[in-house]
Formats: sequence, structure tokens, C-alpha cells
Amino acid sequence: MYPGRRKFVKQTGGLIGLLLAAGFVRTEEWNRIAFEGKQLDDVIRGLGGNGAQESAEVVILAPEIAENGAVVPMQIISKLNKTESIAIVVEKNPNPLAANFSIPDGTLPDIQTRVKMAQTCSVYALVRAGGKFFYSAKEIKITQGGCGG
Amino acid sequence: MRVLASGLAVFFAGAVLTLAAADDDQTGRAMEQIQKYRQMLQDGNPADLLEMRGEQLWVTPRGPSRATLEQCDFGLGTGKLEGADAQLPRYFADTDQVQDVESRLVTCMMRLQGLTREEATASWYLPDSDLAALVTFIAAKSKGMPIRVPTAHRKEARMHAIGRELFFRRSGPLDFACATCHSQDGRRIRLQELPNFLDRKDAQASMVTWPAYRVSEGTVWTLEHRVTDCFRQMRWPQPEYLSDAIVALEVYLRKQADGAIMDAPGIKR
Amino acid sequence: MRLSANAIVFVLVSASSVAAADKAAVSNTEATMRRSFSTAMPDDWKARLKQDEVQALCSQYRNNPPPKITARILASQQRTLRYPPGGKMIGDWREGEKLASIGTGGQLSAIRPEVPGAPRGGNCYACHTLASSEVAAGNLGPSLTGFGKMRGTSPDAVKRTYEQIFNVQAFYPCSMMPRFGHNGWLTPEQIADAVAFLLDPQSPVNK
Amino acid sequence: MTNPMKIRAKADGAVVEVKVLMSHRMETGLRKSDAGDVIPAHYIQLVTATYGDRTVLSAQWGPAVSANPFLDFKFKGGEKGGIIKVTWTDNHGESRTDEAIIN
Repeated sequence: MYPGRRKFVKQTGGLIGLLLAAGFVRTEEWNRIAFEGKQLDDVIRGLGGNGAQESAEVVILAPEIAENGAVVPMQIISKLNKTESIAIVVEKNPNPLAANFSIPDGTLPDIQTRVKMAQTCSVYALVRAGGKFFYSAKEIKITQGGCGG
Repeated sequence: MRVLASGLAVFFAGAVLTLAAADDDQTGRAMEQIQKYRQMLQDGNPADLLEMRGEQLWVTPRGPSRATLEQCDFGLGTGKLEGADAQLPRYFADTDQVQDVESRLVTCMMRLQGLTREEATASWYLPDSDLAALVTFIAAKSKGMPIRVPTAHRKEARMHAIGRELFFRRSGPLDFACATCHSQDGRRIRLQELPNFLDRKDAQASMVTWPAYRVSEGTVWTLEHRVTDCFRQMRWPQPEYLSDAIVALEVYLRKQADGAIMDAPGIKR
Repeated sequence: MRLSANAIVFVLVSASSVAAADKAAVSNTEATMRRSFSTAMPDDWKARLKQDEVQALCSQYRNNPPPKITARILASQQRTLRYPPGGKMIGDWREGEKLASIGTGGQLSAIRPEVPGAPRGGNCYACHTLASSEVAAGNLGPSLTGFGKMRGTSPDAVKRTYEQIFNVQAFYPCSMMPRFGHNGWLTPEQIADAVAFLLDPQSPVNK
Repeated sequence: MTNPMKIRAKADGAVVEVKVLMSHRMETGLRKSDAGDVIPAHYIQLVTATYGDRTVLSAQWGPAVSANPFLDFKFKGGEKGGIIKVTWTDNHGESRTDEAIIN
């Protein structure tokens, strides 16, 4: 599995310390529990919530069909007030949480990135706003392209 | 009896048409979504990262001679890269050979940097290899320039003729040739559109975007890599890197795309 | 009159010089092929580069052979047809459906060796629409959706379908489709399964 | 060894749009090499973007972010000529910072 946090700190303490001093890195720790969750609910709990409400104010812009599961582009926009974070959760990946973005004041709740999808399934955009969790879902088909081998 | 038979034929034909139309609808919608997918990838091509590394490698002294590649001649004069790739492959008098960009690069790595052929080519196919980085950098220097593959020299003309012959050459346990998949309009393997290299527009659209970042591979493939992998898919053995069979096919394919404006590196499935 | 006679002579001369040029190109191509692959390859790898008569003719005529050659290929390929032991030419459509989706098997590559144990399939979906539920179907070949609805499962329909998959060129010389049985890519039993996938009323191809 | 990022930052009125490409394999730890060995997980876990002393984005990533990650975000209050800095840190503890001028 992933190297533990302790090993992580030991290897790079000096570097991280320098970066911290320079103000480049926040003192946050990688959220192992959320990233190792196997279900959407595990992920929500890992991110500090209990349950989420479906909301049309969370928008997923993505193609319905991806030519390759290794790179699935998507844009997530939250129209909810006080959006604090945006997470991308891929239902049928071995570890569904792909990414979690913290949105500080002054940054738009509008993120584009690309994720891997192991197979056709739903993608959830999970937004924390005003301390509560909201989500919307979109099914994305992964096609088998090319010669098949 | 005859009337009945032809009536039946019409009935069957009608059934086929309906099915075909339903298939087209579904496929058309799928293709639309795939276009959207590709559109979203256009801005932010990771090949740009390899291009940056290629630029660095170009000016870094390497090999036993501790020399850079800046004196390499790609056919337009020593060190001149602008537009050079758009005119490759071509004949080089100093090697008495028709060479593509990769073959020429290896010549320079050997002559300028003192590397052996084995050292220069050992990792050509590995993700983000030095060769792929350099080829990406060199190709990007032809952005906006038209493809003009020369065929005036006897050896160039010969390679062109061989490339055309190879394009149609069927063999192996699946009876495949390049032409099997690439000689008709509007064809697909599954949902993957296939360029028809007998058609100028298709050949142009395909050729101007090699080398390309392949999202399925997570790295840039050169045109040699692409052709080599087509051989694998045809269930042929693997050709030697930089071999004449590959270069001849490149001459033919890029000649088919004559005049198209280079836009490499591209991004493809 | 005189003019047209000249024209005929001209056509004859140019046709023969084109043929000579073709011959030179072909022999150049074969020489190029020989020096473009490692001589250290195993013999069964080398064998895949050697053309049989049909492959050579179809290459030469760009898959559009003249009538005489067409007849020659038809005759030679008809003689290649072989049948499963026991003569059962229609098998299990479920197995056939699996074969239709498998695009792996039989790849030779030093830089990308095949995953050990990768199954060998017919990869029918690469080129044909079959079950209409599969969106990702290619179109190099015709749509085969509903193939069995029109043909039924009479012994003639089964035999004809089997033979065409076994060696398509026994019917359509220089077809783009692989000669799956003749080339030993699929076994007669596997071809029988593919026949079932196409013809069986229970197969999703006919639903 | 790490390779440079490609960062583009463009001011459009009050909003600065930042586009970042990072050079990273983003190995999941689930893939096998041709020889059949598991390729160890190697992926970016933390990403931070700063404008002056202000953090304009921070993110935590798992191995499901695509290889050679692309990121696009927008913030208010940035000015032409200002500098945007992006730092990533991966699960091996490797880290890299690059910067770009807003134009």
C-alpha cells in the first residue's frame, strides 16, 4: 500500500519544512481514510460528513462517452453559496475518491481535471458548502477503442 | 412466384435498412459524445511537457563527446529546425540513405555525441524516452508549416514506391495489410475512426498530428512507434527500429498528406 | 483509324511497362521487408511475413482481382474448407459472443510482449455490428444484426455461414476479412460457436 | 528526478484562469509490468497554488487522477504581471514547485 505518513515525513521532513517556512505547503495531511473508502458513504464520512443531499446546483460537465478510461476530462461547477470543497468520486474505481479540492475565499467553485475510470459507472461530484454535503451524479461510458488488443 | 420472391426480397431489404438506421442513430450519438471528449482534451496536451524536456535535451552536452545536438542537420542546414520535420523523410547524402526524423536524430547522436547506435536507440519505445522527447520538440518546430516530402531523388522515389507497395501488402495469420483498415472512407474499428490514407484529407488530418500524446498510453508516441504497433496488431513480427520498411511507409503516408499544415504534437486516443 | 491504332499500341506499351515497374516495386518491397526484420527471429515469426499465393495476388491487384484471378482464388480456396469432427457446425452462441469481443491473442512484439495466457478471439465487434446492445461496434464489415432472422438455422444456412467464416475467400476473393479457419486462427469448434452467435434465435444478434 | 510543470495564467477582467500540466506517471499500484511484477504506486497527493502569500487552491489527490495531470481553476483578485506558484508533493515525498507570470 501507500507509504505511511511517518515514512513520508522522515524522507522529506527537511524539504517539507523548508517549503512550509516558505509558505508553499499548508500543514494539511493527506486524507488516507477518505481515499481508502470503498463506497460513496465511506468517502463522505472520511471527508467529515454524514450523508449528502442531491443537488441540481452541482454541475458535472463531461462527455457521456469516454474514448479511453485512462483520461476522462471533467469540469465541476458548484452554484451553492459558501462552497468549501469539491470532490470527484468514481463509483466503481477500486478507491472511488479521485480528488478533493479545497476552495478558499476568492477562488471560483469551478474546477477542471482528468481522472481514470476503471469501467463504465457513475461519477459523483461531492460538494461541501456551509458545512453540509451535496452531490450530483453522471454516468460516463467507457468504450473499448482501437484494435482491442 | 416470382412476384412473391421479389416481394420478400424487398421485405428483407426493408428490415435491414431499418436496423441500419437504428444503428446509425445510436452510433451517431456516441460519436458526438466522443467528439466532445476529444474537444475537452485539446487544451492541455501533456505532450507539451515532453516537448519542453526535448528542448532541454537538445542543448544539453551528452555522450562521450559531451556535445549537444545543436549542430544536427535535418535537411535544411546545420541546426535549422524550423520546418525541417515537415520535409522528412528525405535523402541525406552523408549517409546515402532516406531517413525519417528518428533515424536522422540517431545519426546525429552517433556522430555528434559519440554514442553507439545501441546506446542511442536502447530505450526509444519506453514512456517519455529521450528520443520521443527530442522528436516531439523537433516536430513542434514545424508547427504551421506545410508537409512537403521530397521524392525527386532516385532513392526517395524508390522508397515512396516501396511504401505504397507495403501499404497493400497482405500477410500473416489475419491476412492483413495497412490497406485492410485504411483504404475506405468513414470506417471504424469499434468506435475508433480510421483514416483512409488513399484520401488526401484523411491522410492530412492524421499525419499533421504525429508525434502525439496517446491517452491510452499516457505518453507520446512517434510515428515509428505508431507504425510498429500497427504491425503488432496485424500480428506481424516487430520490425527493426529505423528500418527501411517503416521509413518507406512513412514516405508514402506523408506524401499522401502533402501540403497539410503541421500541428504536432497532437493528442489522440 | 490510324490514330486509334497508335493509341492501342501506346496503351499496350504503357501497360507492359507499368507491369514491369510493378514487378520491380514488388521485388524491391520484398527485399526491403527482408532487411527490416531481425534475422534472429524464430522461424514461426518469419513465416508470418511470407505471403501465400492468395495474399500475394490480392496485394498485387489491390484487392480487386480481374475475373480470371477471381476464378482461380475461388477454386483454390473452396478446396481448403474443413469441418469440425462429427460435422457439428453450430455450437454455443454464448461462447461465440465471447469470441466476438476478444481482440487479443497471437501478438508478436519484443517491446510489448503479449500478456501470458491472453485468450485468442475473433474480435468480430472490431468490424461488425452484432448484438444491437453493443454500441462500440466497428463498420469495416457489414452490420450482422439480425443475421439469423433472415437465414434461419437450416443445414444449408449453417453450413454456408460456417464455411464463410472458415475461409471467406472461398466466396469473396480478396475480401478484407481474415480466413479464420484456413489460417488456423480459430478452431472449427470456435467457428461453430461463432455460427451459433450469428444464427441461434436465442442469440442477442437476433433479439 | 522531477520535470517542470507547464503553467499558464491569464487575467480576464477580475478573474485569473490558471491551467497547469504536471509531469507525473501517477501510478496506481494496481498495474503490472510486462514481466508480471506489480508497479509500485507513485502519485501526487498534495497540490497547492499560491498567489503572493495567499493560497488560491489546495487539493488532495489519489492515484485515480490521470497521468500527467491537468488542472484548470479560476480565482479573483489576481493581476497581470503577478506570479502564481504551484507545488505538488507525491507519495514518495518528492516535491516540485514551478511558477508563471499572469498575463
